[in-house]
Amino acid sequence: MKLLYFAWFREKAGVAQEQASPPDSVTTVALLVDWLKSRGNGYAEAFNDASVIRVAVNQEYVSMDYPVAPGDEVAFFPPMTGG
Amino acid sequence: MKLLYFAWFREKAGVAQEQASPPDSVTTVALLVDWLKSRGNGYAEAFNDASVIRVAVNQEYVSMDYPVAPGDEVAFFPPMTGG
Amino acid sequence: MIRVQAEDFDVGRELEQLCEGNHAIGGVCTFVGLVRDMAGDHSGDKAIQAMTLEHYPEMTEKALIEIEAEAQARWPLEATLIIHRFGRLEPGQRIVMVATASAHREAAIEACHFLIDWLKTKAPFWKLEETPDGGQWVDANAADDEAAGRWVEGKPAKTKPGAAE
Amino acid sequence: MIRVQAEDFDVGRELEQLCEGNHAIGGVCTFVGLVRDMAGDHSGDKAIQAMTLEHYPEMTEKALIEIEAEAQARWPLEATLIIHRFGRLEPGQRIVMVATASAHREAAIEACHFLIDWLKTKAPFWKLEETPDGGQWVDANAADDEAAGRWVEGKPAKTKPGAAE
Repeated sequence: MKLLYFAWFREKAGVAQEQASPPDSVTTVALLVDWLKSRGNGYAEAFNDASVIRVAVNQEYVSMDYPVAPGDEVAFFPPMTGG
Repeated sequence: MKLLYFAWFREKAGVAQEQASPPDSVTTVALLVDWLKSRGNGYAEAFNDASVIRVAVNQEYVSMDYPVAPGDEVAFFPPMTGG
Repeated sequence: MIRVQAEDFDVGRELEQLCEGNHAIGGVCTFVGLVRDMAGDHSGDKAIQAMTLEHYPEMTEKALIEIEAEAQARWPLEATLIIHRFGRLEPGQRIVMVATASAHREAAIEACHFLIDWLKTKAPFWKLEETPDGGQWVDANAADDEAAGRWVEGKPAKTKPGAAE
Repeated sequence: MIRVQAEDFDVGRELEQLCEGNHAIGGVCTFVGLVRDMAGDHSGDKAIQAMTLEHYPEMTEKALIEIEAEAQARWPLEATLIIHRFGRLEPGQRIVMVATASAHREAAIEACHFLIDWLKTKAPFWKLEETPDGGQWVDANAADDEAAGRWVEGKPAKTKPGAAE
């Protein structure tokens, strides 16, 4: 699974992108967030406030209960500020 | 009194501008319109439909009961279609 | 700023000049009106070859200054521009440009919308269309009156009805 | 048409190209967003020296195409354009341009308003402002959510609340 981080998610996690192999039990975005938080340090901080976590799976904006699977591209970022 | 005509008022009246000396009893735009209609021909036709008469006195858009006096510039035109 | 002229204008250059050096501007909204090759909104799409805009020069400038002042009184604008052409214009040519610059996009967009709506019914211009059947004066239409009327009463809109399907 | 680029663009030339040869267009509405030298809407006017726009390239193009398609589905538009820049920009520089062309001005203005409102909350861009206190990520604000939300429910607005004093 390819993970991407943007804006202050990138700064807090300390990485722009990485390959990850979460356990098979991680089947949704929400479970993936829990697993990443369990890594501690910057991840725990990045995912601390659930209200500002936004996520895209394979470049589509999705909600926290969206399924994830090996091979997916999952991106985390704060609320968008385009325009 | 200087009278101006625009758009199809000009075409129907057959004149773009003219000097006129209405009688002293002509003290409002509405009375001026009645006096002009009484000239007949193109004027009667131009002022036939009261709902589409618009008027400006001294370059200010005014209503039919607005006063007029010698020396005024009075312009007649259909509803404006700017923009 | 207002301008009434026969000549065409360069939209990009006008916008540059409007905003130049003012870094308090966060958004600029512009509306440009063009001559269409079909007549009116309700006339069964008759082709037009050209349009001649007649106006009342001594009044036009006054009217545009008043309309611009009204927009500036209602919205927090950094800069405004109205350019209105007169004379003979062919399909595709520019008739009018309004532009509004503000710190905030809502103010810019609403004020731009207001300006073009008010120009339609309050600026002393009249349009003669050249059609295959001869010259036809464009009638004022009820939709334009209604559009202008929206801005007459009430307070500046903070929200507006959604537009979705 | 949509474009995502680091380079600046020429508003006048873009509008020319958008409308060229299409004489069914009666009005073009354009919104251009610029970098302001003051931060945010509610942060006490802290000076900013520059802004860096980060985005998610693989997603940005998809998102803009979807937003543009939504506008075209809702309004009768002859042409649309979205240009969004990324990278480091200084006060006064252009960030974004949206333009909508239609036979009728209402459709053009509403669709332009819609596009810029939706870009604010649905295009994957993030802004880092350089201030005297260091870099600060621009927070999404409630007003932008509300503005975008107006377009989510209901039918296309035929009228809108007046804005007058």
